Amino acid sequence: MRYFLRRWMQAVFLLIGVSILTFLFSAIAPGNYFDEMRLNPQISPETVAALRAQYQLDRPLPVRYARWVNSLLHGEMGFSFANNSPVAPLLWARARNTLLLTLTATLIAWALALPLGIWSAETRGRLPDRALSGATAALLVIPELVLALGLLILAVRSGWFPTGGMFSVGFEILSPMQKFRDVAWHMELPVLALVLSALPILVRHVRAAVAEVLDAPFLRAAASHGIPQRTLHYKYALRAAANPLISLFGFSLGVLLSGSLLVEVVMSWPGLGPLLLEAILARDLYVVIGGVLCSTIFLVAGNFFADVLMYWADPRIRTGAAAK
Amino acid sequence: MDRLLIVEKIEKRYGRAHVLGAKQEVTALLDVSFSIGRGSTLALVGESGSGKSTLALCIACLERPTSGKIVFNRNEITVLDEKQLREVRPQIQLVFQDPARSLNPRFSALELVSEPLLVQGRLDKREREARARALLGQVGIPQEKALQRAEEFSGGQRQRLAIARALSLEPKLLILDEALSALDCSVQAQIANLLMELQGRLGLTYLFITHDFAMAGHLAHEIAVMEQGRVVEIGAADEVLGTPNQEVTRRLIAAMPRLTAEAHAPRAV
Amino acid sequence: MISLLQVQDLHVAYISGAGKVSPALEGVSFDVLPGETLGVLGESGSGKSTLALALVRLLPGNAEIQKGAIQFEGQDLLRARPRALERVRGARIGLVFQEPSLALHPTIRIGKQVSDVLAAHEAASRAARHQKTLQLLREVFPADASRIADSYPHQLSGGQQQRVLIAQAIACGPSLIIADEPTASLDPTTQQEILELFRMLREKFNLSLILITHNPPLLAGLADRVLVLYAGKVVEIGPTEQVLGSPQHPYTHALMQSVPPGLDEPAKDRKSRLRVIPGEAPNLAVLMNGCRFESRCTDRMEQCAEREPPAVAMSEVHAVSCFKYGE
Amino acid sequence: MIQLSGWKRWLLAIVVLHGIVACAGFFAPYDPTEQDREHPYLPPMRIHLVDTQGHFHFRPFFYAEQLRVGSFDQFEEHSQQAIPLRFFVTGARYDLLGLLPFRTHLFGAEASRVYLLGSDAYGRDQLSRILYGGQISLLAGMLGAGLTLLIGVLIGATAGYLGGWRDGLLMRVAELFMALPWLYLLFALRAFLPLSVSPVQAFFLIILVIGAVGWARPARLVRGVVLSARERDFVRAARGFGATDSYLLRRHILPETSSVILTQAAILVPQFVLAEMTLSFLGLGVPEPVPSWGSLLASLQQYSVLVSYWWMYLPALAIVPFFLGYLGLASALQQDAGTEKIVRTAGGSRW
Repeated sequence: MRYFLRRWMQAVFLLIGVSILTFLFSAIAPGNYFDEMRLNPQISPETVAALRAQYQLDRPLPVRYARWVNSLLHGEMGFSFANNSPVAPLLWARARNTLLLTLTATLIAWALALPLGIWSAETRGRLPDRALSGATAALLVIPELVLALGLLILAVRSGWFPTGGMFSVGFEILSPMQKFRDVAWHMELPVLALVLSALPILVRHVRAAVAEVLDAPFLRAAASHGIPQRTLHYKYALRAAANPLISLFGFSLGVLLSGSLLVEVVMSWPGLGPLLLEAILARDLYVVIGGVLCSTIFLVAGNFFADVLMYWADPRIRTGAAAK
Repeated sequence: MDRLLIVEKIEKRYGRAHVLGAKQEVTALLDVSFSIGRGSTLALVGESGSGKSTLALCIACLERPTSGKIVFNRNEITVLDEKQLREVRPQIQLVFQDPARSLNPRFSALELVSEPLLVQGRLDKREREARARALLGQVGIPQEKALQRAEEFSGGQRQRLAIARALSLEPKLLILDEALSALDCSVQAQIANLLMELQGRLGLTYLFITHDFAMAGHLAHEIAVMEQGRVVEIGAADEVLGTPNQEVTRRLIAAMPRLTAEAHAPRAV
Repeated sequence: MISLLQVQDLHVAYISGAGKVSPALEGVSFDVLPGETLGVLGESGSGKSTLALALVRLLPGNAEIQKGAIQFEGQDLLRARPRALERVRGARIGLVFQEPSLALHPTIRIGKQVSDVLAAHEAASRAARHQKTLQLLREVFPADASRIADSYPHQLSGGQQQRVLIAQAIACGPSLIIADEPTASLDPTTQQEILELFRMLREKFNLSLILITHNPPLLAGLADRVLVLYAGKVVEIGPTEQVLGSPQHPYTHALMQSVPPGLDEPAKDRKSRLRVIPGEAPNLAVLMNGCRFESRCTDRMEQCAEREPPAVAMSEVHAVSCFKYGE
Repeated sequence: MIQLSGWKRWLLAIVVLHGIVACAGFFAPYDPTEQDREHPYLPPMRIHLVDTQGHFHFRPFFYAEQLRVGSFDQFEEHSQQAIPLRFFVTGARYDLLGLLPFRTHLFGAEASRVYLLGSDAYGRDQLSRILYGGQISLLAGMLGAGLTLLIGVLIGATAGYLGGWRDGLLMRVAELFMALPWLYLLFALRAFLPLSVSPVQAFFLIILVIGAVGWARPARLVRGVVLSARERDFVRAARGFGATDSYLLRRHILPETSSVILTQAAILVPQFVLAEMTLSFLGLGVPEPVPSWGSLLASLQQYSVLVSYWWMYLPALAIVPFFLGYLGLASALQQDAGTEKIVRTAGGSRW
């Protein structure tokens, strides 16, 4: 239990750290929403000053941070000047969509990467391994921006996929089943882009982890006891490779969250990506901070989940031998 | 007899601070005292985890004992600061168990052996090379191999290189930390002979750390037996081997593999 | 008596990525009788570990068995199918490795790892396997078998881990155990305990044992016969007392001389120099015509550099490959 | 023939690719900002060897393009007007490698402009813009990677060598940076910096942002190597004969990190080229009219461009050979180091 307590504390400290860090950067940043406003001749300088005072942007940094934490505790996460609304509800509506995309892509990518990676490791140096290595290398040199744009052009020219967005026109009047299918249809392209961009990395990591274990002395020892190959590969090798694979899970979530940000913008999926971009262009400070924090929460949660898996899979952690 | 090294009641504890828990302490050495006469060999025998290597690091001034004092060549070295220690260290040299790890694989034999001279700023480049070549000759490394890199040598030759490097600063005390343990029997014998020859020629003092009582008996004048961070028995080699006082010593001696079959229970055929 | 294991003219070589062949074993022949202990004595580079792995066909991918035959209980293991090999490994031949800490799966309980070996070879109920596992562990841990069964490898000491490996090796009642430097990584007292365990199990289960080591004294009092490997070749084979006590091959002779004298010798002899073998072991990747030991040998003759010496029988049980004893 | 081993072959390929981009002025027929309002969105021209009469020409030629009758964006070949392609022609002035003023271009034509890869909305030559754009993107990537590695090695070596609480503190900060998905971090940093700036300012701003984002991972890797090197017996031995800290770092510890640093460089450069592309694509990078690979793609965000002008996608493909080169180099370096472990800790080619 001390293990979880420690991990939990680490996660909390991490979130506090990230929020302070982003605040610090925002403080150094020249310009904010009202500076852009000041350029607008229709708004008088007095109005701007009054607004600044109203949102207490003229107060020192610690005060602003305290106020922001306070509003966070009240479920608001600060105020969006551009949208004239608290940040949290804005974020939540978008974060759901980002999560939907990211989690679906994570599941599919892992479901494909595990068998492919093991197969590749098993046939090390032979044809299947070489073919897979070639394929992953080919995918690896196509960055997701290029991939997403390419898929979009394909969609536009072929008409097989919707060219963006999350819903068809007239979504509101569809039955629940139709709604589900409509969203699923809109998801196909962005998920495909995400899976294709994460897959080569995952396959390569899985292959490396399993291949390393296949060379381990304890597998040779087990083979010398006559334990059959199937048991060796699928029970002994996978269990021993569990550790790096689980930490890879947290890492893959980070990759997919970043990827999702870009894919959302390119394919106009109403997730955090477009919201964040708009906020940056409008210098809508608290939305940016909120968005960054939100993504950190996802990642930290994912890593916490990985820690739980690790605890369950590795007795060395359970018995505290890995404490050092 | 003139004692080159006197170790008095040294203790070494490692503390490990913990974020949530209390501070854990591990005692590696407890009340260790002994001395070595100039030009003689003391063997320090014990099983793994008995604190032998920690003791070696403390004497070589690479770790500071928590308490106690070490007198080397009539100087108390436990009170010196880092800068003064740098002056003392060249006089006490260490040879490690695994030469593959104690020699930087990127260096050539010549670079390895002349490195201490370079660090100490002794001699100029040509003199350093001449001195290094002479040292290589002393430990039996053929001159034509002087430019090979460490990883191209065999285990025994690497240990010869490590000894040559240790000798380059003309130390008074050589600490051999399991220096023979990783080697094959025939190579062990070669290095053991080399060590005896060097001692005779240069008047070196050895602290020979080992778990092998046979080699300790062969090389050492005195033997100290360690267990769990303490020296439990110390005396002339023949006395310790012939009339062991302590249970550990007897156990270790009994565990010595012997060539003569009678030493073991005869086997029913 | 009919031999349990008969190795004939075994040749093994490692092939580097660039296709360079360096032989590891050349023309190795020997046999092991039922219930007999054969000591294999060799220094690093002699091919002794290669021999252990070759006997059960577990060599790494870059090694190749070039020719020879390994007859074991009536079948040639070099020509056996993979399934047949799986039935031999672990069931008829048990292996014990040098580094026990690396030879156990780090995240599976000891009991499970032992019972997996049983499961691989015997169709028995889970409960029966569990009983048998505990019984096996009691053979090596008389005191606390059930606690050990519930432990993970990292919770055990090196000596305990080695005992577990031995339990695995004897699990299915094999007729032969091959132990490759089983005590090299252990402390001297633990070393003796493990050797004592081998001695006990050998009597109890009438096992044949191949004990591979670089340390001659380990074999005294344990091995019935000793086979000496030098640079991939058998240089001498014979009863332990003869090979260790009055070695005939110049290499064996010099090797025995270089072991520090025991405590039974007078002290003044102990402080004298050891007799050593000059020079270094040969590089096997370089082709050689004559005796492998020729360059380091004090008794070398003209023909030594030209031809390989054949094995000469000193007696019915003792053979030496050296020209000193005739052609 | 010199036999090049493993990674050196990849390095050569990368050097050649970068050489082409560095000498963009020579390989590009036109100045990247030069407009041709007569020919907006001109598709890539076809280069012919056989004319409409079936005659074979040794000199490649192309036909002048003219607006199709009744259309304002559809072009067709003007089959009467064959224009030969000329090599080593004199054209717009440029500075080779930013130093030597030159006028010679690899190819060009006299009577009309040649658009091998089509033109953009202002009739600017895509090929020239891709070549010049590469200079910005690649330079940003390399300088960013250099900055990142500098910070990373400095912090990593400090933490690893000093150990203790300083190590703890630095690594906690590194974890902070790694806890953020990298694109979010990039966005956040960019968000807090001024939006409307001159191209030169924007360029250095981007390098600064990119450099600040990625230092944590190399720092951790370097720290790990330094930490283990510090405990090596050969470092102990060197301390034993009186070596000072700076000598140990210089001669024994930092050389150990060289393979990690090289591999990281091969992984980071393409990553950061991509980072620059992403920012510019989203309009947060180097502004018009200076081309960069990212801003060249920005027009694809308009639906009409996406539908009608597929050649606007070509800049995206320009980076593929570069990525291939860097991937090959990284894998070869890792193979050289003999460990697949680095591959795993480095995490493929992206975070």
